[in-house]
Amino acid sequence: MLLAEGLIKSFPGVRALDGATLKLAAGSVHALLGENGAGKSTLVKILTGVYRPDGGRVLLDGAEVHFGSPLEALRAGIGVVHQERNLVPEFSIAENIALQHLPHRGGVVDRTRMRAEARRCLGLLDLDLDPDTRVAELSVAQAQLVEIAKALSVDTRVLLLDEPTASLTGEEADRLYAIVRKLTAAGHAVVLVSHKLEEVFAVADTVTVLRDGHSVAQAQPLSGYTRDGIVDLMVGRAYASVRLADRTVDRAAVPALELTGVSTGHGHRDVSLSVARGEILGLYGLVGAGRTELAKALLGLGEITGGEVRVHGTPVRIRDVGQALRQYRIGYVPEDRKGEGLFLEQPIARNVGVTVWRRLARLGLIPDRGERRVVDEYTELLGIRLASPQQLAGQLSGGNQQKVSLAKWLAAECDILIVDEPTVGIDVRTKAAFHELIARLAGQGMAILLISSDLPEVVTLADRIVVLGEGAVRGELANDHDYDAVSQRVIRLIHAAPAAA
Amino acid sequence: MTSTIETPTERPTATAASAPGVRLRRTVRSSEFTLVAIAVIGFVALTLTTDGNMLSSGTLAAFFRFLAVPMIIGLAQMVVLAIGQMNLSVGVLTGFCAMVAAWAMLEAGLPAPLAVPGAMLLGAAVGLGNGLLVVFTRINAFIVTLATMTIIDGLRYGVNGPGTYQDYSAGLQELGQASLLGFPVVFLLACVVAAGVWFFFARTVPGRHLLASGGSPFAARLSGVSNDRSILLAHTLSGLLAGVAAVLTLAQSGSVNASIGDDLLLPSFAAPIIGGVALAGGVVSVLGTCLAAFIVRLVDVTQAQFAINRRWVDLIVGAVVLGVVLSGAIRQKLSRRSS
Amino acid sequence: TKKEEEPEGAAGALTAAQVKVALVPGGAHPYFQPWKDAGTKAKADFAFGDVTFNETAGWDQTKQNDVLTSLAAQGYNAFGIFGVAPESINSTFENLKKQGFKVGSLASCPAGDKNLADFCLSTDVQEAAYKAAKAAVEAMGGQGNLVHLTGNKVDSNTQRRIAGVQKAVDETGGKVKLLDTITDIDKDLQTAQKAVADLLAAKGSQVNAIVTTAYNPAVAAAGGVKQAKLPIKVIAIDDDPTIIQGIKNGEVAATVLQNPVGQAYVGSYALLKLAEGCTMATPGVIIDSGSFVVNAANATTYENDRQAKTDFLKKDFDEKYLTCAK
Amino acid sequence: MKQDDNPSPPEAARQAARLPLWANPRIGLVVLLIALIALFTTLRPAFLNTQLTLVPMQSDISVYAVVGLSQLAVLSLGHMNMAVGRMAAMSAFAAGLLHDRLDAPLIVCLLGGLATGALLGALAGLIIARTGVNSFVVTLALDFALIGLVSLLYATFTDGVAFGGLPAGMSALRTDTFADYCAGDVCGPEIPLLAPIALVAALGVGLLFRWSRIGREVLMTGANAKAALLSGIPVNLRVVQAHALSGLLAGLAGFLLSANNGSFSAGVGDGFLLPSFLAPVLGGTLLVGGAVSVLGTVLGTGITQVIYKGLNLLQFQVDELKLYIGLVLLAALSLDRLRHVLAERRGVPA
Ligand SMILES: Nc1ncnc2c1ncn2[C@@H]1O[C@H](COP(=O)(O)OP(=O)(O)OP(=O)(O)O)[C@@H](O)[C@H]1O
Ligand SMILES: Nc1ncnc2c1ncn2[C@@H]1O[C@H](COP(=O)(O)OP(=O)(O)OP(=O)(O)O)[C@@H](O)[C@H]1O
Ligand SMILES: [Mg+2]
Ligand SMILES: [Mg+2]
Repeated sequence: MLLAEGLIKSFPGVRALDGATLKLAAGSVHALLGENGAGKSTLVKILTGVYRPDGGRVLLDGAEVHFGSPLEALRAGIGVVHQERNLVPEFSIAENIALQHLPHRGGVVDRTRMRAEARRCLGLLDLDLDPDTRVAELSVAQAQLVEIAKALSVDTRVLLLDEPTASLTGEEADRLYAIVRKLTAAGHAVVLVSHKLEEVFAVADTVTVLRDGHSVAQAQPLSGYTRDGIVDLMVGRAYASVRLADRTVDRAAVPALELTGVSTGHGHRDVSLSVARGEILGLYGLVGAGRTELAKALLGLGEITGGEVRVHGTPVRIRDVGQALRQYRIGYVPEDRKGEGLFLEQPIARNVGVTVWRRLARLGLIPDRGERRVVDEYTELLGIRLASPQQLAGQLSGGNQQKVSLAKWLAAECDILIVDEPTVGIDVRTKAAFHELIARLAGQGMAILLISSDLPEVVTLADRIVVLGEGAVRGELANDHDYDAVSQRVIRLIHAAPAAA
Repeated sequence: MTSTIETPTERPTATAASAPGVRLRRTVRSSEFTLVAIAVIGFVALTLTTDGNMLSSGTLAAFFRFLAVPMIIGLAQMVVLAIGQMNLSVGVLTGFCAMVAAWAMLEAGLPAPLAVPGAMLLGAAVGLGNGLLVVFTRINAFIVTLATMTIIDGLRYGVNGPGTYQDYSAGLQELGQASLLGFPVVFLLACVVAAGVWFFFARTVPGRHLLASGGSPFAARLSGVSNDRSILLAHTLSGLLAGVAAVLTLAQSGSVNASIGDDLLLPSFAAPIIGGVALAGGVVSVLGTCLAAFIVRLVDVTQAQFAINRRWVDLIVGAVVLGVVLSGAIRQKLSRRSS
Repeated sequence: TKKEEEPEGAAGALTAAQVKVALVPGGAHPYFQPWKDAGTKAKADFAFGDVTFNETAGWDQTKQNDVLTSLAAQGYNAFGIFGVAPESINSTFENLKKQGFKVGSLASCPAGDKNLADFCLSTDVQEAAYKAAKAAVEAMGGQGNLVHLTGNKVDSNTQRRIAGVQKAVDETGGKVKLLDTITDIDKDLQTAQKAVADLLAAKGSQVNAIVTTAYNPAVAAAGGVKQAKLPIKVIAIDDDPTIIQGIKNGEVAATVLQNPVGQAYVGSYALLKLAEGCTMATPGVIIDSGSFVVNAANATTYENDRQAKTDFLKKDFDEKYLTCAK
Repeated sequence: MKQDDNPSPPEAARQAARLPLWANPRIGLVVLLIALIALFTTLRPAFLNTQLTLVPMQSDISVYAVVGLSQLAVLSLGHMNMAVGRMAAMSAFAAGLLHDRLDAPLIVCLLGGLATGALLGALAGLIIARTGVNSFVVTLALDFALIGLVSLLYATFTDGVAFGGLPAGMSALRTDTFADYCAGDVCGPEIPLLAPIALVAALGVGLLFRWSRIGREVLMTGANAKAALLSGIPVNLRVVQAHALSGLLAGLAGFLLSANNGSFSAGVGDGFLLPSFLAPVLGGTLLVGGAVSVLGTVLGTGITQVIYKGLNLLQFQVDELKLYIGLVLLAALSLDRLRHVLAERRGVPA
């Protein structure tokens, strides 16, 4: 039905697509896979008229098409959910959903029809949201769902989903995939970009794998592959998943970070947990459980209203991130890497160097050489793929961006690290590399508080798991790395009534 | 405009119970509400302290007559702020349109019914020119309009040098002095225009598209909205409103010269900004803008009533705005704490 | 070590044909428009090299300085200047004179009591304001309430005008009360109109006369009073066509004229003489170029008085102010 | 658009080889500057007159470069300072008052003026940091308040509008060039005494944003305030500091202009606002924050002053003058834009 052939697209300094081919058949779910930076999103954007290709052609039902704008792609029946959030925050849900084809009478918006349309689309996803709510008031997951509803609002023959489930819970994702199946049953074609291979295997029929901008597997039936086979294709060589080295944690020592009965201005009550040196504590919870807010409160960005925080046994009162970093050596890798973790418009060197300037500075001035040494050291340590340290951080692919966001804290020589959702939207290989890295850091004696909504990740990495729900600790359990057993217990904790005590 | 225009007809039952309370609280906290309160309190206070002189027909008429232009010029700035840009040329453009219209009536012998739409068209055309420059050069609108402001300033002076035009159209000037239901006609016209601008942003497709472009350009583009078209539209509309302001000036003042518009640049920003319009774009408030113009006018009149040194007035206006800024921040903090 | 100052003014005497006069107002303003023709006439009458009129200073002292040096670079060597900032214009005069140029301060004198230009030929603004206020007092029948509308408060000339009006009011011994002095409304017409409308709204019934000592307030007061149909006497300034028309129509009681023609014409003449080698008898002397009250009675004939004053000024320069070798 | 970053040597070499000369924004400005000078010199040879054109132009460039730097200091944050002119006026007032009442020497007056400017800037910064309200609004309101305050202060402390005298040595700043100072037979170049002051300011600001921690942290705050906060940068303090620097430089500009005009008066700074934006923007500093170009700002000032001077020499009337200034500016900006687009198309970051 849709055929894209030999697509080429260059950005300043990067060739994002280099002869990529995508072939879609009606009635199937087509997985588009690849590592971070392989060019998946770029391909999606070309197909939806956001970018114009430098070379290659796109055929729709055999006829060549050129999309000058997203609207033209839409008119041709191609709908999309982009990887980035693309809603107008000040508009209502209804208006966002209908924005691409506002119902109107003589130029005047027909608000009744608009709301009805929105309700229909929200209904498709079983979403009970008021269409008049402003999008700015929604949680990340809700906004993501609204965006999917928006894509469903147009009668598209081809629907492109670029990592639609990155911020969804399993349940919400299941609802989405139910609809995807309904669509394909009705003869639509769906393209699914995802790093969650379990989902891909559960939903997709065929697969295209991109590597360095070109297709290494073209529209193959997915049933022909194993998980490892796909990963090998993405990575370009036989890929052996690493076993993380065993660590022993000295529990007798004073915990590096300890919270006792902490409550915060954000509604946390009586949170107690502790992380020892060399230990990874997994902090698990559903989206919105309040883990991020807890971490931010620890760093002085939120109010701690009760309880006690101890760092290496000393009670502390942290005012701001600067103090946390310099006085207590606590680092925080935020979940929202584009908004909070990185300076997208600044060179990589500055992104990495920002935390060490104070240490490097002589008479308030920073010697270039010293900075370069630190930057080189950590970009190498983390294997960040970059053209030059002067490249803008925003030009890196997602995974490499996340590494830069982490490098900053390693360079700062923290001994307590809080990592918030480190691998959202990150490909398998990089994810494994990340896991290895985190484990290694812990092995070197760092205390790590790992916030993650990715249960397999928590089970792989953590020594102990604390489950948080609605601002309170639901329970704590030791992790024996047996996924099935541990996940059962975690889920039970989550669905248990809030601890009575 | 921000939240108050939404009048949802029905809501899911789950939220319906708390809706009126929430809405009331939201209304009370909105910046429009604060402005209404300030405007009413200020007006009443001024009436009381001047022994009711404020309510005499002459004073009221003067009050509203000179409110018309600041209102419109505030809106002219607001429409470009809606897309996160600025138009530094609104003031001189108003003067230029006024001078050209006066020239057309006096020296080219055009009748007022032709000169008036001519002035508005001229404004729109110059605005469109600003928009085209912004779109084609991709230079920041602040800088583009800074340059066009200089150009238009030259043109404005070129019409009649430093001389003053007078007696251009008896009909127009009568209109400027006329009253309807106790309100000056120019003010009522300004209100009609304001209502039109409100309708445009609240209800029409291009208006909504324009706001979407302002709120998040990339999202708008992905939804098939042409940001370039929004930019052109916003600047054209801004120019058109400057043209309207020029016509109102011609009508109410009876004489114009090349200095017309010099007093408008700062008020054009003050009104929408005090009125709660975000400089980042995507949010407009017609009511807030008009109320802010009203409040600034109150300050003017207070000054005249009590013969306060103008310099004190500047000081006070500056301090009041800083006060509003601070109180807004405090209000936000309070509301965040209470929720 | 600092280099010795070279002896200045060594430019020596020029012939008339070598003298190029630049008339530089502070910015564009109707008041200065007669300078153009007066300058041209002076050039024809006295046969000097060239005359130019440049109003691009834009009421900004830095820009005016820039304009002046640009003109000097273009070969102009005698300057009749209306300084934008009376408080710092002496520095500009000093700069120009150090380079051997002849400088006359026209239509305004530097603030303070020092004038570093060769001469200052200007309306005595305090005197003019005084005359205007007297005319107002007369128009309102010797008693009542007066309001004064004027320009930029932070301008020493405005301060002088305020003093002039105050003096006239003081002389009435309390019969006339100065109700209000409104400053800073000369920047643009609309501000002036708004201020007048608000004034009339607030105190229209109490005000008997308005004296204006700046252009935009004058136009606005004439129009505003007419629109409000109040029996207020307006004393305007200058003889812009709109104002003379107002006098003829009876909307304006009187206006106080200054003598821009005389300033430019006689000023050019004096500059020429200085360039030809004459010197000022008293360097930096301040000369009143005259001010005239015009009302309905002399609205058609005032030009004669002014011409007479101009002739008289020229004669005074020849006889009193200039010392010429020959 | 980055502040003159020197990539490491091998990369620098590689990039330089790839980079066409015209793609460098600074070179583009230099070329434009030379072209304008050549144009005006051809039209009016008097453009190269040392005493009447070049020396005064250097003084003006000195003043307005500092004005531009003052705005640049907050543009680094993505903020604006609408009160540059009035901060300058307040500084000039403080300097004048010190001289008038305490008979303070030149250097004390200068320091007093700078301190006043810095304090006002810090005040603006503090309000912005505390309330989170847009800098445009805060500084605009501050400007209004200061307009009133300046004239009220002058009315109180002087006979209306200006201080009578100048501290000793200040006139020399206006009138003298280094050519007036000789050691034996060797005299200095025809450069006004103001110029080195502006040069020091420019070098200082350049050093600050390029190499100092504070300056870089200000830039990082401008690039992404949230990320800066989460990287341990004291964001509020940096905002205050950048605004204080802006105020300080405005104060310096006020002082230089007072020296240039010959008095401390209420009118100082009236015409600062527009040039303050023009120079940095012409020089390639964006209004969004995170990157500044000091050299570009100085070049931008040079270009605007050359345009003014050239058009003045051509003796246009008011209306034509304004028309042409606007048009030349638009043309210059568009040319730069064109260069940028071409460079982008060739795949080199411009
Ligand atoms: N606007 C842009 N400017 C410059 N480079 C870009 C731009 N967009 C993408 N790139 C680069 O193009 C390459 C492909 O990016 P793309 O976003 O398509 O990868 P992806 O496969 O979607 O990765 P991810 O899984 O991380 O989303 C990357 O190297 C990226 O840095
Ligand atoms: N149901 C909801 N409705 C509205 N806002 C929500 C909801 N859930 C969470 N939020 C908001 O979304 C943000 C993310 O929640 P928070 O950071 O507290 O949770 P978290 O446990 O860190 O979630 P995550 O799993 O995404 O890290 C917060 O600002 C919170 O106020
Ligand atoms: Mg992607
Ligand atoms: Mg979170």
